[in-house]
Amino acid sequence: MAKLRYAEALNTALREEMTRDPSVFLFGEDIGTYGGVFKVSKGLMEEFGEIRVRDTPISEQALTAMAVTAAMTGTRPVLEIMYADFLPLSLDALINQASIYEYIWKEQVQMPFVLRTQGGGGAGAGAQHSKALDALVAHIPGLQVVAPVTPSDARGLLKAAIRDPRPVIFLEHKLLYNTRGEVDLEDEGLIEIGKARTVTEGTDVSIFATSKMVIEAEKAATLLAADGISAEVIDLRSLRPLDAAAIQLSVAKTNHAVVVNEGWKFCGYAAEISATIMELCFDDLDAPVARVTLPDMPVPYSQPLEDAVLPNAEKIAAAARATLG
Amino acid sequence: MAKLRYAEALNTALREEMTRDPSVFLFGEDIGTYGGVFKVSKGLMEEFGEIRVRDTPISEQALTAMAVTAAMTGTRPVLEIMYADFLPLSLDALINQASIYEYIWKEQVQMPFVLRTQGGGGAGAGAQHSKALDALVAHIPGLQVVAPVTPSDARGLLKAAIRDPRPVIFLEHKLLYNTRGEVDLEDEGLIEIGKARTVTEGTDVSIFATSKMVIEAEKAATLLAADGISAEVIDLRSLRPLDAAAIQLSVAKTNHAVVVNEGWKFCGYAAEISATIMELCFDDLDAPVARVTLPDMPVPYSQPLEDAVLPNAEKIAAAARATLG
Amino acid sequence: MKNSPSLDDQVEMYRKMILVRRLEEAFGALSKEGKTRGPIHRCDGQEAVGVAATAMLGADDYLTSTHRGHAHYVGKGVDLHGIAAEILGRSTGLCGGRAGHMLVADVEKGMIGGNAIVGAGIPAATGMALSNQVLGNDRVAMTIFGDGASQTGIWHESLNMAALWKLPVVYVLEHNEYGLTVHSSRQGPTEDLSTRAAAYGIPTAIVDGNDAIAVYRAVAEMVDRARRGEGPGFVECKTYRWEGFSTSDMGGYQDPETIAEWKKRDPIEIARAALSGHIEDAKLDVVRTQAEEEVQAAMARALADPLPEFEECAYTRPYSEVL
Amino acid sequence: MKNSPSLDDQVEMYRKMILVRRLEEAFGALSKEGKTRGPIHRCDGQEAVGVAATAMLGADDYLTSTHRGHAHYVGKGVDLHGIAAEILGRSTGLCGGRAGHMLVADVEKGMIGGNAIVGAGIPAATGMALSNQVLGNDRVAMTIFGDGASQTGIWHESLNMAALWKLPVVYVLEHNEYGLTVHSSRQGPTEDLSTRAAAYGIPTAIVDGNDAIAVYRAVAEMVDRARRGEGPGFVECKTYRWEGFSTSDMGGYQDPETIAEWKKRDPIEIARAALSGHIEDAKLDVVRTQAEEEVQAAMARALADPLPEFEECAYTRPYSEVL
Ligand SMILES: Cc1ncc(C[n+]2csc(CCOP(=O)(O)OP(=O)(O)O)c2C)c(N)n1
Ligand SMILES: Cc1ncc(C[n+]2csc(CCOP(=O)(O)OP(=O)(O)O)c2C)c(N)n1
Ligand SMILES: [Mg+2]
Ligand SMILES: [Mg+2]
Repeated sequence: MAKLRYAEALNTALREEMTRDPSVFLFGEDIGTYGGVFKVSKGLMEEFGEIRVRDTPISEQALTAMAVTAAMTGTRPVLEIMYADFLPLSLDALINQASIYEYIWKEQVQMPFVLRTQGGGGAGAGAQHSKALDALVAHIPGLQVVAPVTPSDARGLLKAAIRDPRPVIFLEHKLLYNTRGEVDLEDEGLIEIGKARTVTEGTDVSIFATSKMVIEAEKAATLLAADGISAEVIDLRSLRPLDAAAIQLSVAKTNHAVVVNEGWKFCGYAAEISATIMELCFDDLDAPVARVTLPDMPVPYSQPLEDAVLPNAEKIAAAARATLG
Repeated sequence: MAKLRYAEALNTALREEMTRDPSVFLFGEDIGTYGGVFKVSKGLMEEFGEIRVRDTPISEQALTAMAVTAAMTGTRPVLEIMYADFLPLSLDALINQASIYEYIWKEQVQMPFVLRTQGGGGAGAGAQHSKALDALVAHIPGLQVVAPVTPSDARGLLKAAIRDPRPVIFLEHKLLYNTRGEVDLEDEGLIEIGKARTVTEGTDVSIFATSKMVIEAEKAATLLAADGISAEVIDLRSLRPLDAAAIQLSVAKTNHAVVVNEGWKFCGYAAEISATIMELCFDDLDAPVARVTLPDMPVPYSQPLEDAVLPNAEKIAAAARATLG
Repeated sequence: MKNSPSLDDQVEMYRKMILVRRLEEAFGALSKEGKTRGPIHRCDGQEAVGVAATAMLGADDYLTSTHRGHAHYVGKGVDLHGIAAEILGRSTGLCGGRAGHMLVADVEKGMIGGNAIVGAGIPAATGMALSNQVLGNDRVAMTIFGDGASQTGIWHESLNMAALWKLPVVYVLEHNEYGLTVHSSRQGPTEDLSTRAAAYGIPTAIVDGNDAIAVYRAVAEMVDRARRGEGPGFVECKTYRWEGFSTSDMGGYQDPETIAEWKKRDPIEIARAALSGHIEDAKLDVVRTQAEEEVQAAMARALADPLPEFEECAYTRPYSEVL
Repeated sequence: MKNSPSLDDQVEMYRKMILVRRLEEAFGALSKEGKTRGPIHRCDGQEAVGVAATAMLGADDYLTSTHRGHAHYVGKGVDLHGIAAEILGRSTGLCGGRAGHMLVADVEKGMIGGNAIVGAGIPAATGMALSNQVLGNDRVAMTIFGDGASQTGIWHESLNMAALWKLPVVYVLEHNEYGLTVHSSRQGPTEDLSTRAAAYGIPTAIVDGNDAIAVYRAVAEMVDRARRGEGPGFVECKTYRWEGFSTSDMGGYQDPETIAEWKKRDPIEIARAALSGHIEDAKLDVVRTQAEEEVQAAMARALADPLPEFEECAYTRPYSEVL
């Protein structure tokens, strides 16, 4: 099995799908000649040409709208939006266009496009380049939202997303690109959208995490283990649709739940998971579901400030302990 | 006391504040000559001139960004965005600009602007003109979000919003403009942002509702009363900041909660309220908090379809009954 | 003259303009009786733009439209009863009543679709043209939009990319002097809007939007260029909105004299005048009568059609929950 | 010549350009040593634009900037140590380390502010100009932005409104041929971008962006017009980015020969050449040395300053919860 960087795993997935299906094309800012600012599309313009791998002007609003209708008319566009912080510019196309057409037009169209972006803090990139705006896109009916953490999931979910007949918002994290993991390149490796992944099994408390927070949750589980607390870490992986069965099974076992997401708390993604757990597992819960998120404020630039606001293993462990009373 | 239409109450508030403070100005599409498509700014251009009441081109994205910086430099802009469905176009200005400056710039600036808009269904306006996108704006730190239901609250909250040193998103509802209610014009009538309003007291179940859904909740309370169920209806009124104390008090009494919001369910505003209730009132709750929302789909146009998807008194009453077991 | 419509084309445009006019009038009347739902945006007096701009397109070509799309729908060959039934929210409507009049789509006819977000049809057509370029086919995408829509930022992002990448897309501006209630002179600093397209090096033309032949010629040239891979074109059609913005418009801001002046330049009459001398009046009368009957029949049938039941169109994945 | 800078102005611009250049070099070196955080966007070779375009503004006038704002900050009179400390995330930084180098603001100096959302400074300045018009004061707002930013829709929405309402705002385009790694010829179909502003009837000028005097003259004329209530102006300054996009740029897409060509046209040398003959070399050397010392001192002080403690800047209402 090959050991790939997360960025390489994504690059592999793009190459595999572009080779398989000539209707797949990539566009976005700096993705061509330069290969993407995180080098995810490295080498693909050379390989597939300038029509199928296209550098674009800085026009996120139109680009997203164009992905929607290109997808409606025979192609499978993969659009890169450089930072999740720019998703607000994509939102009219997602909410007022992509979200509605299949239903409103009585299933006359489908929109097999993928919007890749990356969010999150920890790189000193400041308030306009460090946000996880998962809730904005997860709120939109008709979209699927995934956020892989391992290189293997990154490849498998990206391939599945490109083949899916419906829109997929594909959330990466700037601090994951250089992480490494095993990827079985012999295997097609598709991963079904809608299924969570159990990272660590445990019996005392369930920690449901997304994106890079899964890594923090794993570290938290180690911290908790030292206290004799057995934490089950679940990578939600598919933010929408949600794997409700996996959530229920886990909480039935542990009776305690912590939700971790790097977005803001109020009306954030963690709120949905918290409410859903309460609805599905009310009788199983021995304590309120805890949320660990970015506090409701901008991400500051300076290292000690940014460190103080980002959710991390210590905060997750503390929340788990508090939940256990 | 005068009996005013909701639209007239808003009009009065605008006139009062513009008279009091010359730095208040209005801009937006069709608000000048025509007086607004819902006639909220009727007569104000004649009264205050074209500099302070300005018809604009169809440019929501720039208009919102301009409101932010105009507010930073000595004026108090009140921007009308015709439909809440267009809020995605305003979102970069709200998330990446308005949300961050006061904090990031170390309190060097404040942004006293108001963005008025109206959302919601029931008028046969179709999938792009019927949404309540409360969650999108309520998610943003640094913004306050209010949604008055009565004419008196409409006037009082709009005046408070205009005087507030920080941004306020002011959510109206297309089916409220023609509703009437008592407004005490002798009184300044300011209403503090952050306080809920108890509509009906009750002891069996708490119904927390927003905007036009408060009216549906009141009707639901009547339906429930016929079954001998005593429902307490609370108008959240201030969606952010939230009146947590009012929520706690009510649930401590009733031990059952239903949240009603006209937006989508998944990652919607109701999810936040549901999660918050569970966190604050875990030991008081005898059943999971129920959510009554728009289903996760576009609002269809045809009457029977639209009727089927919108939350209403019957659905609220059914949820309350289910909660009571 | 190059790119001129044939006599047959002209008769067909004349016929379709009558279809649209009678449809608008029928809905205007129904609306006054309180028998319609939601706002309806009529295009009386502007029919030449939508009908003539689309007359040279094939069903394989794509068209995107606006909230005021009836002439565009009919021009693109969409079934009249399907349109009427959709506007009436009937289950027999083109979209089963889910869409309503602002959002009609008929994929088989390349009409995808109406759009009630001002400006949104512009990147939509541009994206379809991008798709055509990637697939290497010779389809053309067209979008018809208003003067109001020309103030949106997405207009510019779209035109820039279309020009940069030489996309096969034709932009047709239906300049009717109003964006809702605001006159175009209060929405932008210049009278002509196509100068903005010219700033991207896009070829432009300004034509009398009430003259179907003029619209046809100018647009046909741009469509040909686009189909040959020479990139986008832009046609600004000057016209005027006779009726209010929509059936819910309370009026009071349009000058009655200006309306009267424009009514003297009825596009249907102009089209008819161009035909007389070439085709007998009696024949044209038959065309007109048949068109009028077609509208009556479509409306009568649509009005008798059933409303949809929610169960037929509840919807699940990817919508995670329905009711 | 009308609107020419005085000799004093020229010396001051020369001095400020040296401040900026030395600051960029200092941060470039620190970054190589791994002592900076996040990407830093240097403007070596482009200093004339930011410094000269702002030289005729008062502290009451507003300026908005970009992610590449160091020359704009210094031009607008912001304290050098405050800038350096902010870039280093120190509590003594202009924003206490909360903002970082892309978002510096100093309200007293009218610098509000840097902006890392491409294009966002443009409506920002336009909104300030709107505020000036409503208040009836004679302040001018200016925004400096890049060729890449000129592709955003918000550029157009803003310019349209500025022209329509004759807002007192001046648009200064710092055209350095690149938007991140993509050459401007692959971002838009035309070489000049000011033609787009002209399409709104906005007066435009194209100048050598490496010649501070040329920039000053063109911009000063637009500032005067704006202040007189005659509406917006647009100046396109042609320059070039010597360094990569930011300190995290991996390079490989800029042609070394082109860079070398442009380095022969160093704006600092051009400014100095214009002064020689009017002012003794020895005096100019003193100006330079003092500027260099100022940068060294500011950097040394900033590096010794403490990082902020979170408690100093935790924040409550209207942020509903902190930690
Ligand atoms: C983004 C957006 N802003 C505002 C509106 C409200 N609105 C609907 S149509 C319209 C005017 C459009 O003018 P124009 O493009 O000239 O089209 P016309 O109505 O003249 O056909 C406005 C402002 C909207 N639907 N979408
Ligand atoms: C809306 C948005 N899209 C993309 C980016 C990423 N980005 C940052 S700077 C930049 C290039 C900007 O080019 P230009 O305006 O010419 O400024 P320059 O870097 O040349 O000074 C890009 C694409 C961003 N910050 N914001
Ligand atoms: Mg119009
Ligand atoms: Mg540039």
